[in-house]
Amino acid sequence: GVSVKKNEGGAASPAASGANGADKQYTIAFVPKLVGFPYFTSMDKGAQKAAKELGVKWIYQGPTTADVSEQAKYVSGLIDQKVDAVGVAANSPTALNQLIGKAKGQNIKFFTSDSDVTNPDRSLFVQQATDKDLGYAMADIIAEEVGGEGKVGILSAGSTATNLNAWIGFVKERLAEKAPKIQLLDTQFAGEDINKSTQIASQIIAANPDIKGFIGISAANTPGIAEAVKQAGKTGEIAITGIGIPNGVKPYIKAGVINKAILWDPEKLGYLTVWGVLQQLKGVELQAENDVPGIGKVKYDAATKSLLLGPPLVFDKENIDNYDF
Amino acid sequence: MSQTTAATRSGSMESLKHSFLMKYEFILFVLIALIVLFLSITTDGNFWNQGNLSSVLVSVSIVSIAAVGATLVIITSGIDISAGSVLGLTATVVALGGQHGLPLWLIIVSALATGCIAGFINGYLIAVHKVPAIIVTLGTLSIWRSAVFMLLGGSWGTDIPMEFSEWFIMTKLAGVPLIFWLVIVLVLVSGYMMNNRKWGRYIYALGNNEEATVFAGLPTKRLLVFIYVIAGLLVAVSALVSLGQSPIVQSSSGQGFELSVIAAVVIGGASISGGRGSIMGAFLGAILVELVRNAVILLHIQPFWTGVVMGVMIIIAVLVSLSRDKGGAN
Amino acid sequence: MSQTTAATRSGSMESLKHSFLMKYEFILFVLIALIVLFLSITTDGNFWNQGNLSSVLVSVSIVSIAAVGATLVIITSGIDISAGSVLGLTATVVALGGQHGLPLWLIIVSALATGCIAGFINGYLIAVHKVPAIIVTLGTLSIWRSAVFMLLGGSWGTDIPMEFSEWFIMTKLAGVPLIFWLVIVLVLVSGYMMNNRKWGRYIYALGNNEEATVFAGLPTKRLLVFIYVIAGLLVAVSALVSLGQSPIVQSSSGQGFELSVIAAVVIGGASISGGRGSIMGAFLGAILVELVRNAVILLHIQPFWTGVVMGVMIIIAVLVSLSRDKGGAN
Amino acid sequence: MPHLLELVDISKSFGGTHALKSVSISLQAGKLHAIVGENGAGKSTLIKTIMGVHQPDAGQMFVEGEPVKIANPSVARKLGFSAVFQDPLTYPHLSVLENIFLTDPILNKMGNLDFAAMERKIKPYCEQLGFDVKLLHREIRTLRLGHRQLVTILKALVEDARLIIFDEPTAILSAGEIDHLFKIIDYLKKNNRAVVYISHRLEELMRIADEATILTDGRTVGHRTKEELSIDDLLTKMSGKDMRDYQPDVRLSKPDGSRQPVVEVKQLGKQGQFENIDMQIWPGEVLGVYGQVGAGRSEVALSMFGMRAADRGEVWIEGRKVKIKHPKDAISKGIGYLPEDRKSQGVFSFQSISNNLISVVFRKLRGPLFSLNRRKTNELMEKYQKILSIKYGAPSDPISSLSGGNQQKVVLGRWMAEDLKLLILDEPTQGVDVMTKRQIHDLIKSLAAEGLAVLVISSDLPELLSVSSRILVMNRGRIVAEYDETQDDLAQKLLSSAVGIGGK
Ligand SMILES: Nc1ncnc2c1ncn2[C@@H]1O[C@H](COP(=O)(O)OP(=O)(O)OP(=O)(O)O)[C@@H](O)[C@H]1O
Ligand SMILES: Nc1ncnc2c1ncn2[C@@H]1O[C@H](COP(=O)(O)OP(=O)(O)OP(=O)(O)O)[C@@H](O)[C@H]1O
Ligand SMILES: [Mg+2]
Ligand SMILES: [Mg+2]
Repeated sequence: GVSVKKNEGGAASPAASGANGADKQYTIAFVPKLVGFPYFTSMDKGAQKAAKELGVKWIYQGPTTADVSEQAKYVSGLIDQKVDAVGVAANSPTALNQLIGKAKGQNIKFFTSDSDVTNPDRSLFVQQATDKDLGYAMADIIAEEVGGEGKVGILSAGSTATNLNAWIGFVKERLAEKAPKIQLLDTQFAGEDINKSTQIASQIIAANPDIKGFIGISAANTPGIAEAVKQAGKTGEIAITGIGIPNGVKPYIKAGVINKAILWDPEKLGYLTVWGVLQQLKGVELQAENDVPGIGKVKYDAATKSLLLGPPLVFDKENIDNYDF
Repeated sequence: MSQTTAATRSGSMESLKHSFLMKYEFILFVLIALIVLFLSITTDGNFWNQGNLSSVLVSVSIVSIAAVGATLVIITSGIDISAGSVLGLTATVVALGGQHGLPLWLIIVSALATGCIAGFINGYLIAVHKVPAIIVTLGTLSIWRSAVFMLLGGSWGTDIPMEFSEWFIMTKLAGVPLIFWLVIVLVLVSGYMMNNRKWGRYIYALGNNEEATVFAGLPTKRLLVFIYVIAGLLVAVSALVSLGQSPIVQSSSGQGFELSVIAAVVIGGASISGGRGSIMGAFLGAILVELVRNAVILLHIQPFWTGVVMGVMIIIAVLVSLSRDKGGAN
Repeated sequence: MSQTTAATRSGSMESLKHSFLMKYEFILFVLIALIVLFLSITTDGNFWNQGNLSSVLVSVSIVSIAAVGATLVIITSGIDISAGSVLGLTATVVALGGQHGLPLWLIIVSALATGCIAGFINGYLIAVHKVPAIIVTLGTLSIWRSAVFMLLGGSWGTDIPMEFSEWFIMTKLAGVPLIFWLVIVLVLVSGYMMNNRKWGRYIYALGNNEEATVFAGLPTKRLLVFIYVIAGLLVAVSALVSLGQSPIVQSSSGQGFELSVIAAVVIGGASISGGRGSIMGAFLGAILVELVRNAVILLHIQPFWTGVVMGVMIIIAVLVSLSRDKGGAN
Repeated sequence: MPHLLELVDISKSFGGTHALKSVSISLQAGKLHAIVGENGAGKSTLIKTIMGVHQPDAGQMFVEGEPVKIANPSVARKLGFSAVFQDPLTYPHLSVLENIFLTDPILNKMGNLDFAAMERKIKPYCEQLGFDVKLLHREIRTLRLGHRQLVTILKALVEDARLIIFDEPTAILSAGEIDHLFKIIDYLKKNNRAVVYISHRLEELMRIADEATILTDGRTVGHRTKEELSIDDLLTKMSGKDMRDYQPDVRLSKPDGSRQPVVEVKQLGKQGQFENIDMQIWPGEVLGVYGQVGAGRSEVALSMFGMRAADRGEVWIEGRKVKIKHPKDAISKGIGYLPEDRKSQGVFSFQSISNNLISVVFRKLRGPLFSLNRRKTNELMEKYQKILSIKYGAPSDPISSLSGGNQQKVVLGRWMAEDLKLLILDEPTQGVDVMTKRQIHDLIKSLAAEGLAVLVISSDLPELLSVSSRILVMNRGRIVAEYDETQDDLAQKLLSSAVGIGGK
C-alpha cells in the first residue's frame, strides 16, 4: 500500500519548504519490492512510527508485483516530485543505476533497505542481518534437527533474487563444513506463492520419500512446505526451517510442524531505515556503533555505508505469540 | 459410453457410436495412461507414493471443478478470464470471515455467495448489455484482484477453518482424497445432463447461434446469466478446496488459475468459438495438465519446460480436434 | 444519421467528419484533457515536470506501437495474448546479442526478426490451420515465456546497447521524446492507410466476413499471416523502446504487457468480434491507460486502484461504444 | 367466429426508414394468406412483428378477438405461431434432428431427451417432403443450403402451430420440392391451420393462395380474394406501373459453335459430389443449369471458381489449360462467381453498401495519394443503383439495413462492375422481386450480347427459361440432359430429366 505520514504541522510541501535548518521537515520516500506483502507492510508500519516520532514525512508506495521496471517507474516519479531522499528494497542490483545518477544530480539521497544495489553512489544500505548470519542460522538449525545426515530440500522464491541466492550460498557453505553427511537436493523455485510452494513441496517429498529436512528460503515458501509436510502425515519426521513471517508460520509452530523459523523484526528495520536516512539528511555522521531509540545499539560499516539491524531473530513455540504481523 | 460424447459434439444420436469426440477423448485417455505408465517406470514408483498421488489428485480436482463451469461458458462461446481473481476474492472472504470469528456455515455461505455475485456481474454485463465476455472478464479480473489487495491490506489471511483440509483432503476413500470422488460424480452428472436434458442442449444451441435462440423464444439472457453464476459458484468451490490444500491467502492467490482452467477445457476438445465441448474432456484435460506439472518435478526437469509442454499441447489439441472436424464434415 | 456509424466503423471515407467513431474518439480526447487538467491542478505541476511527462509519453509510446498491430489483429476478429511473451523474448535476444558483443545493427535485425518469426508462427497456425487465435497465442504465450526463462538461464540480461535509450528517450524534439513523435507519425500514417488503401479495406472486410473475402478473390490467408507478422514486428519495436526505458531483462519482462495493449485497443473503440476498430482510437486508449497509471503514482493513491479504474474503464468503453452502435442501427 | 389473428394499423420504423405504415391484415384458420410486394416493401418486417422479434411503434394485434402484446418470440410461440424466416437461422454443430426439436423436445418419463421418439415423429414429414431421413443425424452445417431450407420447413411443421408463416420458403427450391411443400400446405389448411406465405414467384401464389395482401413501401395498397387474383394485377398494384407495358427481351443470337469456347470443362469429377462433367460455354451465350436441390450444381461451379478442389478433370480458358486453385486465380483469369449463400459468403454486414459493391473492383478505383477515388466510387454506385434499382438511404448505410432482396442486388452488382469473360451466377435472383428480376434478366442478356459468357444456376424454372439460350440438367452429380431454348415443351422436359425420367 501507500501511506503518506505527515507530522502535525508539516503542511509545507517538500519543494516549498525553505532552507531554515532544523525546522525543515524532510520527505523520505521508499519503494519496496512489492506492496501488499506482509513483510513490507510491517516495515512500513515501523517506518511510520519513526516518521511520527522524528518529524519526517514518509511516503511508501510501489508496484504490486516484484517487477524491475515497475519499481523504476515509481522511483522516477518520486525523484520528479523532488523528495529529499528516495530508497528501495531493490528488485535488481543494477537496473536503477540511471535513476541513482539522476537522484544524485538533483541532490536527492538514494538509499536501500532490505535488499541492496551495487551502485556505490547510494548513500546508505540498511541491512536486516548479514547474509552470512542468516544462511548459517538456517544451516545450523536444520543440521541439528536432522541429526547431521540425510536428504534436505531447499525451496526458494525465484532464481534471480540476489539476497535469496546469497543465503542459499551460505547455507551450502555452512553445511559442507559442519554437516558434510547432509545431502542437499536441487533447489526448486515456487515464487512468492504459498500454494505453489505446497504443491511443489508435496511432490518433492513424493520424489524423495526418505527426505529428512526442508529449508524455505523466502517467507512464502516456509508455510507452504509446512502444509505439505502436514498433509503428507510426516509431522515430526521431516524437519523444517527457513525464513518465516510470524503469522504465516504460527499455526505450524504451534502444531509442532516447524520448531524454529528465522526472521528479523521488519518493523524495527523500517524504523531504523527512517532514522538512518534522517541522520544523513541532517548531515549527522554515523558512528561505528549508534544508539537508536527503541532499537538499541546498531553497527555501521563506513566502508560499505551500511547499517546493520542485528542478529537474526529465531521464532519458536515460546516467543511466537509476541509477534503479530 | 459412446453415446454421451457424440451427443455432446453434434448432439446427434446415431453417430454416437462412431463419434469423433469419443475418439478424441479416447486419445486423451490413452495419452494419460502413457504418461502414468512412463512415470511409474521412471520414478521408482514415487509417482504412486500416497502423498504425491493425493497432491496431484487434489490439484486436478481444484482445476476440474472450475473447469466444469468454464466448459459451459466456453460452449456458449464466452470465456471467463476472471476466474483466478474470483478465486482470490473468495479465499479472502473466507480469511476475513475466519479472522472475525464467524461460524463455519456463515463463512461457507459467504464464500459461495461471493462466487455467485461475481458470476452474476459477469453474466449480467455479457447477457444483458452484450459486452463481449473477454472484455467483461478482463475488467472484473482487474477489479477483483484490486479488491483482494485492499481487503487483505498488505497482510496474509491465515485464519482459515481447518475443516476444508479435513473434509476434502485428509478424508480418503480407497486411498484417494474425498474431493476427487466428488469431482468424478460432478463430472459424470453434469456431463450426463448436458447431453440428455433440455437445458444442456439449450446451452449448446446458445453457443451455436445466439440469435437463433432468441428468435426461437428461448430464455437466452437468463440462461447466460445462469451459466456465469454457476461458473462463479464453482470457482468459489475450487477456492474452498484450494484453501484446504494451502490454508493461507496472499494478495496473489489464484493468479494464473484461469489459464490452467482454460487450458484444461481447450485440451479437452472444446471449441473456443462455441457450440461444442465436453465436461468429460475438460476433466481429462485437467488431469493431463497436472500430470505434466507433476512429471516436471518428479523427473527433476527444469520447471520452464512445463510452459513449453503446455503450450505445444494446447495447440496440438486444437489441431487434432480441427482435423477430425474436417473429416466429419465431408 | 444512421448512415454514418456503419461507414466509419467500417472505415468508409465519405462520412468521416460526422462519424460516430469520430465522436467516440472525441469523447476519449475530452476525457484525456480532463485528466490532464485535473493532474495539473492537484499535483503542484509535478505532472508537467519534464521527467514525469517524458516517462509517461515513453510508456504511451511503448503500448501504442504494439497497439497498432493489435488493432489490426482485433479488426480481423483475432487476438494476440502472446505479445507480452514476445516482448520478453525480443528483449532477451537483445541482451544475449549484447552479451556476445554482436554489432548494434545485427542486434536490431535479430530483435526485429524475432518479432516477425513469432508473428509468423501465430499467423500461420491461425490463417492456414484455422486454429482460433486465442488458443494459438495462449500456446505461444506459454512457450516464449519458457524460452525466456531458459535463454536467461536464471540470470538477468544487462548488456543492453545504450543507443536505444539515447535514440528514443534522451533525444527530444520540443521537449518531447523522439519516440513519441515517431509514434504519432506511425498512428497517422497507418490510420490513413487503413481507411484509404485497398489493403486497409481488405482487413476490415476480412474481419467482417472471412468467407466472403475468399469469394471476392482476396488473398485472405496471406493477408492474415501478414497482419500477425506486422503485429509481431511492432511488438519487437516496442521491446527496443522499453529497453531504452529500462535496460535490463528479467525472466518476467513483458508479463502483462498484452493486457495493457488489449485494454488500449478496446478502450479505443475496437470490437473484439472483428470488423471494426481504429488506430487513432487505440492510441488515445493507450494515453488514457498510462495517464491513469501516472495519476496513481503522482497522487499517492493505493496502486490497487489502478486495477479498479482500468477494469471499470474497459467495461464502460465497450458499453458506450455498444450503445452508440445501437443508436446507429435503429 | 373471430379471426385467428388480426393486425390493426401496425407501424414500425427503423431510424428514418418507415418499414410499415398502418398495415392492417387479418388471418383466418384454414386459409392461406399471401403477402406480396417489392423488395423492401416491409413483408419480412411484418412477419417479424407478428413473431415478436420487432415491437410495433403503433397499432394493435388481436388473437381471436382478444388484444395481445407479443413482447418477444416466446410469447408468439406460446400463442401457437411459428415461422420460417427468410434467412433461416440454424445451430451449425447440432444435428438436424436437434435443430428441429430444440424448442419443443420430446422427453421420456425421466425428463430426459428422447431422440428415438423425435425421430419417429419427424419421419412422416420427411417422407412427405422428400427429405432423406439419413440426413437427420448429420450436423446441419454439413448440409447444402437447399436442404437447410427444407429443415426449417420441417421444423415449422413439427411444431404443430395454428399459424404457420413462410417467408420465401421456395427461394432456392426447385419444382419437385415445391410440389411436396404445396401438398403439405394443403394438408395444413385442411387441418384448420392459418398459413401466411411470402414469395416473389407469383405463379406459385396462383396455385395456393386463398387471399393476398399487397404491400408497397410499407403500406397496404390492396387486398385480393382468390377469385380476384391475377399476376398482371398483382404486378401493377405492387409497382404502381402497368406491367403489361413492359417490353422485355434482348434476343440472344445462337452461339457460334465454330468459335473457340470461353471456358471448356473436361471430365471434371469430385469423389461423392459430381462425375464426368463436360461443358463448353461460348462468348455471348447464357448457359442455364437446372436440377433439384443437391444435384451438385453449386459444387461444380465452386470448383470451376477455385473454391473447392476437383479430384479429376481439366478446365480450359480460351483454348488454354489452366489451374485454378483459389478464387483470386479465377478472378484474374476472368471468371466471376456470385455465391448462393448470400449471408455467409457474400455480404460484409458491418460495411457500407458502397464498400460492399466495390469489394471486387476496388483496385481499379485508385485515386490520388493511393487513396480511394471517391468520384469513381460514387459514379459506380449510382450506375448500379439505377440498373438494379437498389433501394437504400445512402451509400454509406450498412448493408445489413437493406431488405434481403436489395442485399442480393448489391452483391450481384459487385460482379457486374468487373471485366470478366465468364460470370457464374448461383441463384442470382433469390429473393428479388418480380420487376427487378426482369430487369436483371435483361441485364444478364445484354451483358451476354456484349460478348460475356454467363452460367446461370437456378432452381427457378421460369427464370431459366426466360434467360438462357441453352440449358443443362444435372441429376445426382451428372449432367443428364441438354436442351436449347427452341425446343417444345421445354419446361416439361427439364422437369422430368431433373428428377431422373427422360434424358438427352
Ligand atoms: N434492422 C433493420 N434496420 C434498419 N432498417 C431495416 C431493418 N430491417 C428492415 N429494414 C428496412 O425496412 C424496410 C422493409 O424491409 P423488409 O425486410 O421488411 O422488406 P421485404 O419486404 O421483406 O423485402 P424482400 O422482399 O427484399 O425480403 C426496408 O427498407 C429495409 O431496409
Ligand atoms: N440425398 C443426399 N444425401 C446426402 N447428401 C446429399 C444428398 N443429395 C445431395 N447431397 C449433397 O449435396 C451436395 C451437392 O449440392 P449442391 O449445392 O452442389 O447442389 P445444388 O444443385 O446446387 O443444390 P442447392 O440448390 O441445394 O445448392 C453434395 O455435397 C452432396 O453430397
Ligand atoms: Mg424479406
Ligand atoms: Mg446450389
